[in-house]
Amino acid sequence: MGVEIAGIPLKNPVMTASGTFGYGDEFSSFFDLNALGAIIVKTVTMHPRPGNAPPRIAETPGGMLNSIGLQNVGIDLFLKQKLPFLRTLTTPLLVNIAGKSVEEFADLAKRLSDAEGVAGIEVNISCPNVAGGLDFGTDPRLTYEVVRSVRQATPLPVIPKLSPNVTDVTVIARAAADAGADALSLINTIVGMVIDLDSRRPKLPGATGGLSGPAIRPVAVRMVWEVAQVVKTPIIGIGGIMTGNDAVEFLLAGATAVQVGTANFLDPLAPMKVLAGIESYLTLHRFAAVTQLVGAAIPSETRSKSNVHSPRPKAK
Amino acid sequence: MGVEIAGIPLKNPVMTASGTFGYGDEFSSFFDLNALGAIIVKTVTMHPRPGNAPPRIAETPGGMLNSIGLQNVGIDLFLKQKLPFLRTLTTPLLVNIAGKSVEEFADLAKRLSDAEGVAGIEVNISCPNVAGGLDFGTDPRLTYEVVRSVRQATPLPVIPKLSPNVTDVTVIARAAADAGADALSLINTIVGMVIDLDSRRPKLPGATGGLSGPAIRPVAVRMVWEVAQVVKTPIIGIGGIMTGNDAVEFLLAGATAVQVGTANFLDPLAPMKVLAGIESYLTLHRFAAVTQLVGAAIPSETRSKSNVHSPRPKAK
Amino acid sequence: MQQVEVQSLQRFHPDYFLQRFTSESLSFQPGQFVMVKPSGLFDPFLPRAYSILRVRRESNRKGGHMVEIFYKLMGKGSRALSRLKPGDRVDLLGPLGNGYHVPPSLTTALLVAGGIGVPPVVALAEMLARSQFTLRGSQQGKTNRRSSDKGRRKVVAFVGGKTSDDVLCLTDLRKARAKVHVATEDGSVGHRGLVVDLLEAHLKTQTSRQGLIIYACGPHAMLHAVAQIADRFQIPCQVSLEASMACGFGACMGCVIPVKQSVKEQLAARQSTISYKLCCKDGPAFDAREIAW
Amino acid sequence: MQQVEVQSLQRFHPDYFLQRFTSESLSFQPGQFVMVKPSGLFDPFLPRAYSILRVRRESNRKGGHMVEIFYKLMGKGSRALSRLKPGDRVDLLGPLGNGYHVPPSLTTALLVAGGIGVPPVVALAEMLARSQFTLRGSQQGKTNRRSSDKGRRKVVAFVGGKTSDDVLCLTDLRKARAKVHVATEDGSVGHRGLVVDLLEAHLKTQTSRQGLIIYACGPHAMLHAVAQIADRFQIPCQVSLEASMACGFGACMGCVIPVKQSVKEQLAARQSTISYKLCCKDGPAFDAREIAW
Ligand SMILES: Cc1cc2nc3c(=O)[nH]c(=O)nc-3n(C[C@H](O)[C@H](O)[C@H](O)COP(=O)(O)OP(=O)(O)OC[C@H]3O[C@@H](n4cnc5c(N)ncnc54)[C@H](O)[C@@H]3O)c2cc1C
Ligand SMILES: Cc1cc2nc3c(=O)[nH]c(=O)nc-3n(C[C@H](O)[C@H](O)[C@H](O)COP(=O)(O)OP(=O)(O)OC[C@H]3O[C@@H](n4cnc5c(N)ncnc54)[C@H](O)[C@@H]3O)c2cc1C
Ligand SMILES: Cc1cc2nc3c(=O)[nH]c(=O)nc-3n(C[C@H](O)[C@H](O)[C@H](O)COP(=O)(O)O)c2cc1C
Ligand SMILES: Cc1cc2nc3c(=O)[nH]c(=O)nc-3n(C[C@H](O)[C@H](O)[C@H](O)COP(=O)(O)O)c2cc1C
Ligand code: FES
Ligand code: FES
Repeated sequence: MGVEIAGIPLKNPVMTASGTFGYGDEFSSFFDLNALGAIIVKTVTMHPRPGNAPPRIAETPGGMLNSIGLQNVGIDLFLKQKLPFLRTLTTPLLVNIAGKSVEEFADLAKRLSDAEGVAGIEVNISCPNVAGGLDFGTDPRLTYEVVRSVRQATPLPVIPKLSPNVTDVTVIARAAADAGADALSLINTIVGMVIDLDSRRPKLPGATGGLSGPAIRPVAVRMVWEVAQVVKTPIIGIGGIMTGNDAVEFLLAGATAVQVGTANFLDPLAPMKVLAGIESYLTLHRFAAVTQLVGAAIPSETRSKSNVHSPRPKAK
Repeated sequence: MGVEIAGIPLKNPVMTASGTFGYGDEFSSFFDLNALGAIIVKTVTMHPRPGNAPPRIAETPGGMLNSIGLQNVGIDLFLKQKLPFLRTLTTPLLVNIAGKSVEEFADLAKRLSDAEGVAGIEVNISCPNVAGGLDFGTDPRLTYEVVRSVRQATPLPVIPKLSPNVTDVTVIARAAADAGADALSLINTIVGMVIDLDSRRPKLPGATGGLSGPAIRPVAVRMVWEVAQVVKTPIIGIGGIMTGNDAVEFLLAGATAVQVGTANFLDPLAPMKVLAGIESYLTLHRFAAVTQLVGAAIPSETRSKSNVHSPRPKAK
Repeated sequence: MQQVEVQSLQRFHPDYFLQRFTSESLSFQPGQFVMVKPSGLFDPFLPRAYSILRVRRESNRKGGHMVEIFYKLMGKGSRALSRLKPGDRVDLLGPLGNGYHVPPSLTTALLVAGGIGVPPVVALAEMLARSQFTLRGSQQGKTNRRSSDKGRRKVVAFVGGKTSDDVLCLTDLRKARAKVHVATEDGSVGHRGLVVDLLEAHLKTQTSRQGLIIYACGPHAMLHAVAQIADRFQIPCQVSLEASMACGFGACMGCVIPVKQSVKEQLAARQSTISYKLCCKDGPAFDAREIAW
Repeated sequence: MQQVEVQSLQRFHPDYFLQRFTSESLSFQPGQFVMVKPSGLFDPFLPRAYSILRVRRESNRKGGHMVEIFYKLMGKGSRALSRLKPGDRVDLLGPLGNGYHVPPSLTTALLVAGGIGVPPVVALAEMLARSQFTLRGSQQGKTNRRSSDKGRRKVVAFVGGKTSDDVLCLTDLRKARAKVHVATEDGSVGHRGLVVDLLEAHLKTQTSRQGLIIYACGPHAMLHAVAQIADRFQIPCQVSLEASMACGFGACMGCVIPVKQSVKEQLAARQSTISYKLCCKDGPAFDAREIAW
């Protein structure tokens, strides 16, 4: 079940999506975190953020809106309080970062490069729930700039996380790849809204939120498929993965690994069940390695990408 | 329950969405079509189109993908075979058109202006299932050009139907409004994909399809909300409406009327149930008129739009 | 659409289910179908098409009728149905589509069913068993009535499946006075091989083909083979086809079946020579010669 | 998460339901909750939080335990649950969160419940009825034991609702040997008015406040009023709060409750003075003084 992504060898292709797995500690009572392919923690920012006012959650058919607003303890406390536990695991840790400026992204990346136990950096240029959060990820030039500056600031693998709220995701993906991304995570949430019929006001105080869950899966699979055909950079597929079969869909569309997000809320064992489901699929269809699935749905004429990627310097 | 949209007075705000109601005849055995606010027929093109190869339908959580490919009899046969029946109804008929070029859009509009019984034209610049179908609706300049030329070609009300597959729908909406649109329909389907786990190929032969149904409702409501705050043009809300409450959400977000699409497939009586549901909501919450709901969720500071619109020349 | 209730559910080893729904009065042609979905579910989202096996007029505590469908456990839709309990609500729309056409000239119906294709064929056998065989005057001369003066048509059924578990409804067919021939791929019951082989062998023994019509339902490949045999023996053949459906009544245009174009159509179509019919509205029973296999 | 089965469902006029699930052995603190959702449904998509009313150790045919919840029909989630039949499967996660804190110093629990806020308060009354009252040595001196040497705490319950239909579980409370005071807004039973008025009146009659703790659950406005009364009378008060939850165990950060910041926190937070706690993990029972009402 091993895969390599952004030069990081993973036991298996199942990761946890940022913001849906806390800092891992909540889940350690449910299963052995060392069984995961990788852990991605909630976005870390330069300063602590209290997050948005409640309610922050609204249910939608087959999905949910969230407007957490990047609540987090900030990079200082993250390194002091959260990293020590995560470092005890054998599972690679990817730290998801968001900055308010190109420089802040680079500064965050630098701070993490000096820390022990960080295997790579996921660059969140696509959070729809903070003022300006989407700007970087919806403009190819800004995407390029952010990724470039993070790339230059750290020897760690750099994995930009792309926004689905764009006319053409391949343009953004190309910009990120050109800027030196080692892998691409896609997708983040789609901007949506629910209106409360009693108060006749948006359910979420900030009006809109990020849509996640099975409802968005077809959109996410499509974007992975599109991007897989235009860049060689390995892809981490995200969006509505509830079962092993859902994950296999992403692999077939061209993802090398996947992240489980919203499913964690419905069942904290979801990542383990997704992993078991992928294994069953491999057995049932007689595949020797999970890598054989990667991009298998893409016609060979258009399959431009190889899932073997030039290795990057490892985390210290 | 009366509303006026694009200068067309409607008995009520419930229409049928293009491509989900055939040419009306299939539904006439289920209910009295005169009870509808308006009927919108399947997109009509200049020449007959056989449509895409099957399978054309794939199920998704809370929704479906379709890749019909604008199968239709063409404008000649539409006028000859389909219009006569539709003309017998008292319900206004909006004809949805798609052209391959700016000129073809204008030509189609001209042909319809000369026909009797057409109340308005919905301009489909957003079909994701034909080569080039999306181009007009994802580029504000092309949107402007198409809408402008249709506007100049016909005295009928012109209602562009916008695509959700864009970074910023307000940019497209502004372009359409500037070009003289009398109302805006939004949204069309979101591009999505499902991969078959047995064949390991996309379920639909064209790989991608258009996602519709409740899964996309939060995205559609958000786009109506965004557009309602930047243009004065009345909006027709579309996307995942299954019940009266769903329709009310669109009205509160700023739509003056709504269209019922995918719900027709699950229950041919859906439009009637949606209408009854809106009526119940009005009664329960003591509203005298459905127009009182329009945009009620938008804070008054930002409520730039009035739902009373300068009347346009009526259909002959 | 009516909201009906599950009345009963019966499982047949290993993965076949007979499900009954209470319903309003409903009359149907064999080959017609209903769209069915557990009420209120969003995953599966779309209703599924099931051939009407039969409608019973027996009165039960709710009064009225009972619609029966027979299905195989395949994916989400059938699984969701198979988990329902009596009293659970189901959205049901139908009868829909065009069933098998039974012309007055029919004397012997050759039913060919593969696997879960059996329900419409059983429905036809039962209908033929019930209905009297009356010839219209104009056709009387042409028809060579081989069955006795009992006024019934002869029904010969060819039923195939992978194993003995997959040859279904044999009792129903025999009750409907059909002569039943069975084939299984593994030879666990009946002829070892394909059901089309049985059909072909049978046709070779027939001296007259008058009044014979083939009615088939099953996997696409089987139907194609049946159509070729029918063509070879010059026997009318009706096949019941499947397609991915969203609505079942002609609204979505999702369920197209590629058909052969007439010359007139080929001239009219300036852009393409493909032509489609709707499985749900023009079918699901089609004249086999129409299909662009 | 465990997949459990509905064991029984009991409706109380007009819209209240007592539902039992078979479960693995499960021990809980009053105030803790479970996340519950009918298995396999995508609409409602998220599980809902329900206070654990009680866990019965009675053995039934499945053996093991039964978890009971008590809920009001509100929207999608509760409707979906209320439609289940015995044997239907439910995803259940829990017990979750921090329940009410019962310090050894407690002598009299003043329970305040509004409408469907009653389950955790009943659970607490039943727990107090079961448990013996043993004082730790160190606190013995400080505590003024007013109840007799039976080793039980006194429980006084104030239960309010809109009408007599909405004052719930009175029998359960009385069985747990609580003294019960009732208020309804329409006066159809008990005091006409708000339950907080009863609490206030009761407190005015108390000569000593030692060992008294208020435990409250109900609508937000009621809890705020209770907190103000507690503050005025200088009585410790624990409130059980609600928030929109996606996970129930600290992963989504969706269920935040605004809390008052400590001075240290105010200094540390350079950007803002808002501070949140998680309802699911830090609560749902909170010290009322903590909350930024
Ligand atoms: C007119 C008509 C009558 C039918 N009558 C019966 C009947 O009497 N009994 C019965 O068991 N089934 C019948 N079917 C098939 C039925 O509608 C469903 O397709 C079947 O039950 C599988 O659905 P599912 O949700 O369980 O599986 P799904 O999850 O939808 O699919 C399981 C697998 O089957 C494939 N599949 C699904 N639908 C079709 C299709 N229509 N054609 C080909 N492959 C498909 C999928 O691609 C997938 O690989 C009929 C279909 C039609 C169109
Ligand atoms: C820790 C905890 C314990 C709970 N214990 C119980 C219990 O024992 N019994 C019980 O009946 N309910 C309890 N609830 C509430 C329960 O979780 C659901 O919110 C309630 O059943 C309504 O859900 P629904 O799906 O039926 O309605 P929905 O469709 O979700 O909502 C119906 C209406 O209620 C509002 N609403 C939904 N959830 C909340 C919320 N959490 N707070 C405020 N308003 C909300 C919605 O905005 C809507 O107006 C508890 C909640 C929490 C957080
Ligand atoms: C409650 C919640 C919080 C999230 N927080 C973050 C975050 O802090 N940073 C980030 O990059 N993505 C965040 N996401 C997005 C997820 O990581 C993921 O990209 C998205 O939810 C789609 O996957 P899913 O459908 O499996 O949830 C969050 C999603 C949810 C539902
Ligand atoms: C099967 C199908 C066919 C459609 N065909 C058309 C079409 O021909 N022209 C068009 O403008 N929109 C078409 N649409 C889009 C719908 O009109 C509508 O915009 C979309 O489905 C979202 O609404 P819904 O979620 O209520 O279905 C089609 C949608 C479906 C599902
Ligand atoms: S299933 Fe919709 S047209 Fe046939
Ligand atoms: S409900 Fe998810 S953190 Fe509390």
